[in-house]
Amino acid sequence: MSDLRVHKTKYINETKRVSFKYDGKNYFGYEGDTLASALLANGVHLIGRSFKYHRPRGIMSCGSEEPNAICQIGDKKDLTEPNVRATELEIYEGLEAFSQNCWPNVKFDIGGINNLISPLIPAGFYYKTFMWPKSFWKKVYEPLIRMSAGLGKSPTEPDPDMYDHKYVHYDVLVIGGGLSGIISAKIAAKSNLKTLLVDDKKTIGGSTIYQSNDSFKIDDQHSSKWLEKEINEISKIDNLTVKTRTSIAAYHRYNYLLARENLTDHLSIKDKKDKIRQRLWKIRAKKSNRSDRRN
Amino acid sequence: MLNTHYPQITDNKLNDVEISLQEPISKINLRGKSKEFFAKVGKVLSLILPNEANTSSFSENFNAIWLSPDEWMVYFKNDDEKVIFNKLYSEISKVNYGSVTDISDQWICINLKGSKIYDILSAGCSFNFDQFLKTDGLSTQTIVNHIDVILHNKNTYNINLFVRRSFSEHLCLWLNDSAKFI
Amino acid sequence: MKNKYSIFSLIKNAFSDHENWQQAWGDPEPKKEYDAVIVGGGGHGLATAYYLAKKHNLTNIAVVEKGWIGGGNTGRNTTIIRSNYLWDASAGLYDHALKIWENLSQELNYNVMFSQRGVMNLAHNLQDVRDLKRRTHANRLNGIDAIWLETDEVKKFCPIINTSQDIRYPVLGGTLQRRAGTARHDAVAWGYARGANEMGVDIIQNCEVKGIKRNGDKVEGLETTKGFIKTKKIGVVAAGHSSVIANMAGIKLPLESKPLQALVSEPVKPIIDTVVMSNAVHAYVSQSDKGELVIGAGTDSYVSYTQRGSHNIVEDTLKAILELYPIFSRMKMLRQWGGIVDICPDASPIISKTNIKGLYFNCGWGTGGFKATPGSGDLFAHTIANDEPHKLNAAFNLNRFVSGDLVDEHGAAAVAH
Amino acid sequence: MFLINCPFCGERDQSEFSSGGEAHIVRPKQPTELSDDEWAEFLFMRKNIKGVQFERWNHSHGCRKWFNVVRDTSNDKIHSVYKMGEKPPVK
Repeated sequence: MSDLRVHKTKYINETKRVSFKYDGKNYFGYEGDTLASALLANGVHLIGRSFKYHRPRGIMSCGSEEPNAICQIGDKKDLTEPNVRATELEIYEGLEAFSQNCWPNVKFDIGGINNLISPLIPAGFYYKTFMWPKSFWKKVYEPLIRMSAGLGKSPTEPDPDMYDHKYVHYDVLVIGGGLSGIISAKIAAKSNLKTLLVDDKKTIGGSTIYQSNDSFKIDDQHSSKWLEKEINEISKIDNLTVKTRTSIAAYHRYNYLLARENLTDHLSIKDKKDKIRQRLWKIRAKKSNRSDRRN
Repeated sequence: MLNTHYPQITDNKLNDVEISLQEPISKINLRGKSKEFFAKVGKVLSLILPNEANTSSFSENFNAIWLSPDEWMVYFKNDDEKVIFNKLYSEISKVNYGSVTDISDQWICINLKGSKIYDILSAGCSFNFDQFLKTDGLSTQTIVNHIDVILHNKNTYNINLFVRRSFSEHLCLWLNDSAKFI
Repeated sequence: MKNKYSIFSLIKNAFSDHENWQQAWGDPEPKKEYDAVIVGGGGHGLATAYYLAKKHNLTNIAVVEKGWIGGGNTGRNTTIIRSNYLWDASAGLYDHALKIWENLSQELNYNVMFSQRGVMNLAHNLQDVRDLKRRTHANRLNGIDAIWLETDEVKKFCPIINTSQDIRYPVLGGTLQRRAGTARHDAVAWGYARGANEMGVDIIQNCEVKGIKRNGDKVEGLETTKGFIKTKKIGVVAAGHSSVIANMAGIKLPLESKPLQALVSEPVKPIIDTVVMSNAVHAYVSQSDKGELVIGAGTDSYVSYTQRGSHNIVEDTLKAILELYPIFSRMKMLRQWGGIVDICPDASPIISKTNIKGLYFNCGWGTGGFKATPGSGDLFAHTIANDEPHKLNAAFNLNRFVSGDLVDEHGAAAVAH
Repeated sequence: MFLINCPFCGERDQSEFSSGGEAHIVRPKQPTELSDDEWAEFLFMRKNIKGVQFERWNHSHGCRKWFNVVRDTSNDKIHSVYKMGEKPPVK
C-alpha cells in the first residue's frame, strides 16, 4: 500500500478488506473506496489512454467530472459495461475492471504511435485527406478509421438486469447534498414543503464531511461535526426524502427532471441478484419563478 | 367473437399490495346536460350526479364517477343488471334527455388495497396522487403504463381501477410485476 | 485560389504547426447589393450558393446565417443518406442527390466521409412487408438499387438485431439499399462553404434576417441585423424557420415546425456496421466513425421552435431500440438534442418559386433533408438562376397544395410525420 | 414535457393530451363556393408562428374535451387556457 491513503476518515472502513481485479491483477481496497481511490492507494496511476493520440491518462478528479479514468467493468458478454468512471464506481467483492482503448495493454499501447505522428493528424485532419484514390475510402481508409473508433466495448448479449422507473412530485427538489443543499432542503421541508434532496455520492455531506481541522469551523465546531448533527436532524424530518447514489440526468421544461438512482452497482455480485439495478426517477418539482426565468 | 375473458390475477398479495378482480359488476355510461336528464338519473338511482371535476357520488347501491362535464360512469353490484339499465334507458335515452350505454363488458374493475398502491401506480403514471390519496371519493382518468384507466378512491389506500377489457390482462401482469419491486 | 487539401498539404503544414492554413471561408461584412442572397447557412443553403456560383456563374452572391454555418439541422441530424423513396418524382430528386454524394468529396476537395454502408428498412407486420416490397419494386423501376431481405438475411447483414419471432414487433424482413449510408454532416456544410467562398460567395454569419422588403410583387432586399442588403433574388433555405421568413414577406406556407430529437451514446468499438431503420417501432440506429451509436427519435405532435422536444418521445424510441437490440441496454447515452423540422402535409419538400417575383423557397424537408443536400442545392440553384424549376424539382412546387398534385411520401419518410 | 391546465380536469402531464394544431381556423360556411386557392388556404396553409400561438388541444386520456391553449412556441410557455367557444384572451 502506498501512503497516499488518508487514514482515519470514517467513510472508509479499514477493517473491511475488499478484493478486486484491475487488468487481471488482484488488488484490495477497503469498504467505502471508489475504484479510483483503491487504485491510487495501490499505487496504480496509469488508468487509460486518450481517445485519439493514446496518451497515458491517470485520475484527475474525484467524481462525475472525471475525464480520464474511464474503465470497462466486467468481461462477461452480457454484463460488461463500457466507459465507467473509476471515480464514481464503489468497489465491491469480485469487481473486475479493465483499462480501455489500448492494445496490447495500457502500459505498452501500440496506438501510442498516434502520439508520435500527432503533428500529421491535427483536429479535423480527416476532412483534408483520404480522398485519393477514391475507391480507397471505402476499402482502406474508413475501415482503418473505424478500427480506432470508440473507447470501451459494447456488451454482445442481452442485459439480464432489471430496471425500474417512477414518477414523483415534490414541492422542492434540491440537487446536491453538500452543506448548502442540506440546509436548503432542511429549511424547505420545515416550511412545510414536500422536499427531495438528491446526491450522486453514497453519503450526503459533500466535501464538508472531510473537514475536521481548525481551518474549517462552523459555530465553533469542526464543520464536519457540525454538519453531522444537521444530517442527523434532517433524517428525522417527515416530508424530506433523501436519495443518495442518485444523479440528475436531464432538466426539461416545467421543472421536469430525470434522475438515475444506482441501487446495486456497489454490491457484491451475489448481493446484486434479483434486485433492480437502477431506477429512473421522473421528478416533477413545483413550478417556481426561478424555473420560469430559466425558460 | 366478443372477448369475455377476465385477467388472471395471481400472487395478489405482495409487499402490502392486494390486487383483486371486482367482477362481475355493472357499469353504465351516462351522458346528458338537461334538467330532465339529472332529474331522471336522480329518480332511478336515488343519487345526485357529481358536477365537480374528478369527484364521485354514491347512494346505497350506486357509485357515480365524473368523467367530463356531461359524462359519468355509474357502477354497481346487481344480480339483475338489465333492470336498472332498462329503466334508465327508457326514461332517458328513449326520450332524448341524454344517452345511456351499458359498458359492463367493456370495462373491468380491479381493486387495489394497501399502503404501497400509489408506489405501484407511480411506476407508470405521471398523475400527482398527493391530493387524490387524501380524499375519499376522488376520481381521475389518466394513463398507467400507457393504458387508459379510471381510478376511484374508495377510501384510504383502497381504490377501484377501471380498465378496458382488452388491455386488462396486460395491465394486471404489469401491476403484479411492479408489486414485486416496490 | 485555395490551397488544395491532401496528405501532402497536411505534411507541409505539420512543419509550421498547422498555423499557416488558409482560412476556409472568410468573415466579410455584407456588401450593399448582391445579385442573389441565400437566407440560411445550412447544408442546403451553402450547396445552393455553391451551385449558383459553379453552374450558373452567379458569384456576386451572399449566404446570410443568423447563427453559425451548419449549426441548425445540418449539425443536428442522424446523417442518413438514401434514395429509396416511393414516387417517381421523389426517386428522381433523392437519387439525383445520391449520385452527387458519390463524388462529392473529390468535387469539393473536402472529405465529407460519405460512407456507403447500406441502409436497411425493417418490416414488423404484414402491411410493412407489403409496403416495403412495393417500394422495392418501385425503386427498381426507377433504377434505384433496392433488394428485399428475408428475416435470416436481415440477421446475416446485421447480426446484432433481435430477430426472434416472439417479440412484440418481430422482424419479418426488410429492404436494403447498398448505395445508401451516412456522411459526416459538419463536413458537408464546411466543404460547401469553402467551395462557394473560393468562387467569391460571401458567407455572412451572425446575420439574422429581420424583414423582407417588397415593392409590389417583387422583392427589393433584406433587412438584417447587419443592415439592409439590396437584392432582386432571395432564396430562403431556413428549414424550421421558413414560416418565420415567409411571414416577413407576407405569405403563408403549408408547414408546421416541430422538434425532432436524436441522441448518441458514449463511443464504443465498432458493433454495428450499417444503418438500420425501423418505422413501425420508430427506431433507427447507426454507428459513427467515432464509435457513438447514433439514434433517431421521433417528432413531437405540437408546433415548437425550442430545439429540445419531450422526454417521452426519446423514451419510446429507446424502448424500441432495446427490443430490437437488447445488447445495448447497458450503454449510456451521451447527449440528446432536438432540431426544428418543417413538415409539409404530404411529407415531401418544396423547392419552388412563389407568387412574389424573386422570392424562392426551399423548405418542407421535414425529418429527412440531410440526404438531399447536394441535389437540393443543385436544383434550387437552377430554379433561382433560371426563374424556372428544373424538371427534377418541378413536382415539388408550392402550387401542388392548390392543384392537389401531392407527392405523398409518408411511407418512405424516415419518421412518421 | 410541459404541464397543461385542462380547463375541466386541472393540471396534468402533457402526455395525457393530443395537439390539434392552430386554433380558430374557421371551416368554410359554403364549401361549394370555394376556389382551389381558398381550399388550399383552409386545408394546408398555416401561420406556424414562432412566438405566441393560439392552438387546440384535446385531453385525450382524460375528459376527452377539446379546448384552446395560448402557448409561446419559442419556449413552450403556456400563457392561458380557455374553453371552446369562449372568447380568446387578447395578446
